[in-house]
Amino acid sequence: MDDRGLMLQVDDIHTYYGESYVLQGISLGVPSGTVMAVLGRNGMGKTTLIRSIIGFTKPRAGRIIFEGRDITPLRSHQIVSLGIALVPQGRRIFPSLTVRENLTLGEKPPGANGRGEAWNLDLVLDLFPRLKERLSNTGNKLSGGEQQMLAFARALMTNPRLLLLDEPTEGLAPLLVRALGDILLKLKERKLSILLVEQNLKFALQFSNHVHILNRGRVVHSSSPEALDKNHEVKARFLGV
Amino acid sequence: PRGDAAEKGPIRIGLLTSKTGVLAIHGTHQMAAVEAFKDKYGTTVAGRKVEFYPEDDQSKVPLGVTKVRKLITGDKVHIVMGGLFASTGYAIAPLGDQYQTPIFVWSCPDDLSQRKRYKFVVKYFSCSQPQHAMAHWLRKNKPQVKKVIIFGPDYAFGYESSGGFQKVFEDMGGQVVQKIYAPINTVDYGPYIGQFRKDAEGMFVTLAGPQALRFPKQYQQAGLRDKYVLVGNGTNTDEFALAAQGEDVLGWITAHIYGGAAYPSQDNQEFVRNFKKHLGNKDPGYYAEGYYGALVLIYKAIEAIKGDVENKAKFMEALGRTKVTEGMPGGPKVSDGYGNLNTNVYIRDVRKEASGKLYHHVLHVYENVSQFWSYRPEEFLKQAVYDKDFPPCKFCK
Amino acid sequence: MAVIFARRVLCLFRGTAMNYWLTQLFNGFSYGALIFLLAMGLSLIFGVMQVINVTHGTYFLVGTYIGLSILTWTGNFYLAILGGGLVIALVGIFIERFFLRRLRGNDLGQVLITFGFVLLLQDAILLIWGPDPKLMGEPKSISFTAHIGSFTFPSYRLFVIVVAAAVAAGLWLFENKTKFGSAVRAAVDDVEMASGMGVNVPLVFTVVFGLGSFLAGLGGVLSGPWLGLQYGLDLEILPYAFVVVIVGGMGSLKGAILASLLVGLVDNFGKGFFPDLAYFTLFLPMAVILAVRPQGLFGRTL
Amino acid sequence: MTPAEVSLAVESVSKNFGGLAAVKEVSLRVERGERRGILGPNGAGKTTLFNLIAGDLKPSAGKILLHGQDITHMPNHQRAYLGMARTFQITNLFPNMTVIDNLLLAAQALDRAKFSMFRPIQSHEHIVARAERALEQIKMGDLRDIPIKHLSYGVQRQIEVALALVEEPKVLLLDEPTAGLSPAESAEMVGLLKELDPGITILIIEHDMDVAFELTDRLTVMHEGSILADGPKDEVRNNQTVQEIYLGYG
Amino acid sequence: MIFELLRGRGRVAVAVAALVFFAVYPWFASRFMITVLVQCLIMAILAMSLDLMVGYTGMASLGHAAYFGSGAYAAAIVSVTYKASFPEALAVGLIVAVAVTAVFALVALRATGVYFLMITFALAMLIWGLAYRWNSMTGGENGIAGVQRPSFIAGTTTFYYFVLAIAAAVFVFFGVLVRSSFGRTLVGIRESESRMRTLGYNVWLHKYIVFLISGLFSGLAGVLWVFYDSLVAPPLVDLSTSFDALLMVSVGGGGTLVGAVLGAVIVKMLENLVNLVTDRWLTVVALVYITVVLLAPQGIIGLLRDLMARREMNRAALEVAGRANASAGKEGSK
Ligand SMILES: Nc1ncnc2c1ncn2[C@@H]1O[C@H](COP(=O)(O)OP(=O)(O)OP(=O)(O)O)[C@@H](O)[C@H]1O
Ligand SMILES: Nc1ncnc2c1ncn2[C@@H]1O[C@H](COP(=O)(O)OP(=O)(O)OP(=O)(O)O)[C@@H](O)[C@H]1O
Ligand SMILES: [Mg+2]
Ligand SMILES: [Mg+2]
Repeated sequence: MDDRGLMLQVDDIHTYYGESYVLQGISLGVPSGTVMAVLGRNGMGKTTLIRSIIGFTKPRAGRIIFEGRDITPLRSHQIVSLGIALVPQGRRIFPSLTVRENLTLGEKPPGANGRGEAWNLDLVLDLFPRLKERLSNTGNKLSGGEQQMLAFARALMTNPRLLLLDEPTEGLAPLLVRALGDILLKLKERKLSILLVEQNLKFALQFSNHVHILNRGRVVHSSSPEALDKNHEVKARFLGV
Repeated sequence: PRGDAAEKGPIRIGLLTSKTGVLAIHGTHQMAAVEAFKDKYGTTVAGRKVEFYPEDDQSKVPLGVTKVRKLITGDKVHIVMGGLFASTGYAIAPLGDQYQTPIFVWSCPDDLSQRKRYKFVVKYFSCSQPQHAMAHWLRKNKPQVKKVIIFGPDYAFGYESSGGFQKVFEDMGGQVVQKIYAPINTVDYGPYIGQFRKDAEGMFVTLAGPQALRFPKQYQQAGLRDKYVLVGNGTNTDEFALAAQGEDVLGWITAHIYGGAAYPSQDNQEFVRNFKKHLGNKDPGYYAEGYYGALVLIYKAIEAIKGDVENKAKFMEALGRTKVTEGMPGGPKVSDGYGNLNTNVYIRDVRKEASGKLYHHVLHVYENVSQFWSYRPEEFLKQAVYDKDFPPCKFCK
Repeated sequence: MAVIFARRVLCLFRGTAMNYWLTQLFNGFSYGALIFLLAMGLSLIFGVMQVINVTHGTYFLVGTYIGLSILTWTGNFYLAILGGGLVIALVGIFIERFFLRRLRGNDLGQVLITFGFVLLLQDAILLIWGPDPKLMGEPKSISFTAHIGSFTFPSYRLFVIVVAAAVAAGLWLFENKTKFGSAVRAAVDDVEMASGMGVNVPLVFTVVFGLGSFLAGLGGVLSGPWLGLQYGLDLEILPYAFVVVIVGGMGSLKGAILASLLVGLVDNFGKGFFPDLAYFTLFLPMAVILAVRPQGLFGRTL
Repeated sequence: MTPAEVSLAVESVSKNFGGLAAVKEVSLRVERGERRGILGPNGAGKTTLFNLIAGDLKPSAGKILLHGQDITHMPNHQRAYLGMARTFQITNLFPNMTVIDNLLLAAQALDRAKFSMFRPIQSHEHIVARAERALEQIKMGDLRDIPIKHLSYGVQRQIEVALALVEEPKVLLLDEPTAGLSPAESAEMVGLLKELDPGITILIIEHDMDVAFELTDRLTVMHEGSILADGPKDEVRNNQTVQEIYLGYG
Repeated sequence: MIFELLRGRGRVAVAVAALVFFAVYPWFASRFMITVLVQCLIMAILAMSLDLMVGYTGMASLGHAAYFGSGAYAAAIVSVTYKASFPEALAVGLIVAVAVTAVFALVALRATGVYFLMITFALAMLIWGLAYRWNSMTGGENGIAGVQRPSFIAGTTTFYYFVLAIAAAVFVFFGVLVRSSFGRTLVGIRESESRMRTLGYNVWLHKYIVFLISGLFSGLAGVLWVFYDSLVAPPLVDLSTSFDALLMVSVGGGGTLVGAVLGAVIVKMLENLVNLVTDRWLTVVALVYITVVLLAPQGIIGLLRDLMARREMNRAALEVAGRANASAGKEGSK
């Protein structure tokens, strides 16, 4: 943890896809035990931000610091082993693995900072009983929402200290969206830090401690969720609502 | 009229062989034989320089054709010599007539000097030629072997070798009771060995290339060593494989146009000495001897026409009436007028020196053997070429 | 054809028929065991990494030569088996690490480059060991001809069966007692996401490739005293391995075992009953199986 | 007014995956020009039902009629000729082709021109015109020549819908058309769909209630493979069970 | 595809240069080099037909030796055994090749991806098995020798021009085909079959048609080969021929047609010429393949395309990407 109590610190990163310049200098921090929401319209670079943190697309400049350690040069699997987990956009379930294999693939005991009870197969399945019924199905034979649950559950199984969520409510039925919100609150209690990318504004405002808005690869607004909710100009300008 | 040899430039001889692929070993032996040949006969003949153009057919018949075409059209050779498979011989022979270029087929496709003769093709021997003698020897020396199984590779070379054996063997009262042909690239012989009839006393075996290595071992492992009297083609225990074959082939009897590296004739010993210098002290076998011998014959023919190889008809004619009595490791060769040579046939068995090294011991030499054996050529040519079903297997049930 | 078949079978049932069947069954089994060692590695590399590793047959052959060299130096056959396997594992790892890895996802490129290595290794054989065929002796303890009643069989083939069974058991444990299997398949499904789940993808691929190559090398050495060492054997034996992988289903252990035995037996009995159709009898059942189950007997449907 | 014409009829259709009955005896009648919402918890069988209607799966039992014609056993490409189009929940585009090429492929799908082996697509003017129109509809003119795989997820979702629209279908199946879209883009999508020819029959799977209520007239709620409720949207919204198992205001 | 980069005059210039080169080649090449180029051209036809499947439609076949070989064998059998004329042999060769394709395609099209690759391999081995063992028909290991060219193409140079004309026609035909609506459809199938199906394409039918076209032209290559070489034997239909064809496509670059031609020329030239220079030709050829793959994983044409694209479109790319960002955002209150 660094001196400001930040679990994750993104420090002026610039990310490109080939020639196209997508993240044009982004800085933000995620304090321990908070949910940090990142909002923005389609194609603004939210996913790219997540990809940069997890190491899929390395920034060309800037640093990413996790618990005081510079993880920018590390490879994805090393970054993950430090206690970061990802729920990617579009779910990216392993189609040829069964639900059980998907879940146990990255299974890890909680690290030194782990608090409370560790997640394991039983606990995760209690959270998503739907998955229990489909344990031996392969990943490609799940409904969209089931895949989304699996992606989330799969990330929990690694007992991370930082969770990167890229549109985790996409495709979930309303009841489940609420359930997911409750889970986020529980995780927060356990001092888990969460970086949440969302299109569901209501959800993001309800469950986050702080919000950033991304526009064309830059952070254009940053405030508490309540403040954003009241700021109709910013909402209209950058979110289109 | 201006017979000035130097002006015409060198004589170019194309050499077709297999330096890569399954038969690569034969290529190395043959190239060493060429070196040995140069040591003895030099690279000038009838006052003209000789250039050799070796080509690798990668052990593939169709590629051999391509390579011969390349030798003739690209390198403009005066004569092509080579072809490892009997099939290669059949495939390249038409090119001789097509391009009006002499081809000396080093291998043994029977029909090229029998029913399917080409104007521009001569060859070294016929596949069946030594095996007629083998059958004769077996009947004469081991009359108790009456029922015999034939086992060979499934293509011309196999059919012709064993056909020759069967013809003479049955004409002399023997019986071939089973004929099995296996593809040349068979890896596991288990399925074939399992079928051998138990009521036979002997086996006639022809093995080509890699078969010579795998079959004896697997035959031995199946515990058949002492079950049958085994005779066969000289290729079974050719020197190229002999060291690797080890005790598995001890006592095997084979017939071939070469007596083996240990055969004590002066010509042979000189050849063996020269050869060893070029191939890490290894013994030459028939594959090397044949290549060497064929080159000797080609030189003789060139000398006979005073180097005028540009006159192709004359050259062909000279090749067609060669008679060489000296310098041949395999003994005298005389053209038979059908594009083939009468030759010695050696009946050898495999023995072990005190040092443990295996060698061929010659049991008997049949001299001046014709491809028609003792049959009259006109009669002989009326029958079909030896084939999978000819002679028919009268005694197979 | 059916008539010929019936006649042959009848004929075989007379006289020494029982013996014949036993011998052929045993032959088929043992040859299947040898093919299994070759094909299992190919199946792993193929099914798991989706790399069509044409070099596999050549690994097998180079393994034999290395085994022979080790045998000549040390005189220990068992050391040769292990050593041949290990050296080939290293060769495989080297090729994966520095060449195949750069081409992930480019199927054709991978095929091409593995073909390049076929030629390279073949030339290496010519350079190092020369084109002479060689034979490898097996230890006396396993080189007798065993008799049970009137049924005889070479003990060496029995030894090969035992080794193949041990390898199969080992692989089964490896697959079922570790999470390795699913890590590998995950990496094949989605390299990026697998590393995002903490899978060290490069390591996983290296291990799979190493293991597959190891099996080829080991099988190669084992084949020495049986098939001999013959330049060119690699491409002759590769189709058998392909058939096993196709029929069994790519990446499936169960499939490889079953298909190897099937190939061994079909090859044996096919050559016995229809010597003229030797290859047809091998490839026809394969085509039929594929027409019905394109993914092979135990392949995963996707 | 003539009695409303039935555009799509599903008659006690079932689909089993091994032991699982993903769709159980579902019957539906959708009238021409109707906007029908399909709701239900995750895994209720909505996408499976779409797959059955579109022909990506064959039903284990039951019958499907399109404009009165039995299409139960018709391959899906033929259904397209009868005017059926769909979008996929999990984006399914031609990733290495540009946006316009994607649209062109859709535009020629029902045209005889697709078998033309000697004329390039671009030379068939009516096809090009159709594709360009669709491009305008989703307002992506400037993304025309960008390969799909270089676009963000949300943009790809929009093209997913555009591809189905190019064919000017009579029956349109939309599987979560606004999933992954930002509120702004989502609103645009709703606008676009509302402007479609009222003669088009549309079935929409949606988890976004606002979108569902805005776009549809009637709702069908599925649960564990069966239809739980079916009726005008307000009626369904107030249905006690629907609230409990789906919406979660209990 | 490379032609698409060279617009207008550039494209014409390249085409004319190629044509002139091929036309005058026999004037300065030896007879041997002419026959080598004949080989290249025949193989280019095979490679192009394979490219249509592999590069455009995404159906990687490891069994094209079967269609090539059945055309070759059929032509050889009727012309040697039944003394048929050249047109007859050509017709029979093509018919047999298409017939074999029509049957095999039914089986092979049940699978996709690697499975497809393996099934085509298995089916091709069947044809090889027949060629190798059906002695009475195919001559077994010996093959069939002595196929004669008719007098009008008997000479090396006339035969060269004959093959050149055919290869050029095939190139033009395929070039038009892949740019046509039908060709685009094939690429769509490569990219997503299920989407094509829902759009209203009969994917199976398209694949079947492509397979037949590919089989037909592979058969044509086979027939030409027989008349070039006057011999067919089992190695012509074994795995290595299928493999060679794939090599050609990937060396040149799949999905480009020109790549297939270039690949055929490179592979055949290497096979024919390297061993004239060195005994270590295996190593040389291997190194060439390995280097090509490493430096140009999408084939040589792919590499050229990348280089050109980078040079010419460097600035443009940046611009486009910028615009993409902007429009994807469709910022503000538009
Ligand atoms: N692989 C890629 N290659 C090139 N450009 C890309 C690639 N992926 C994304 N982009 C571009 O980068 C920009 C940002 O994309 P990103 O996926 O980060 O957006 P996003 O904010 O996550 O959008 P969405 O809400 O739609 O998921 C977009 O303009 C997109 O077109
Ligand atoms: N190919 C398949 N094999 C086996 N089970 C399947 C298959 N496809 C779907 N299923 C199962 O059938 C059930 C219904 O799936 P479906 O995709 O229709 O759900 P859905 O209603 O669309 O859900 P969501 O809202 O999450 O998309 C799920 O439980 C799913 O796991
Ligand atoms: Mg995103
Ligand atoms: Mg769904």
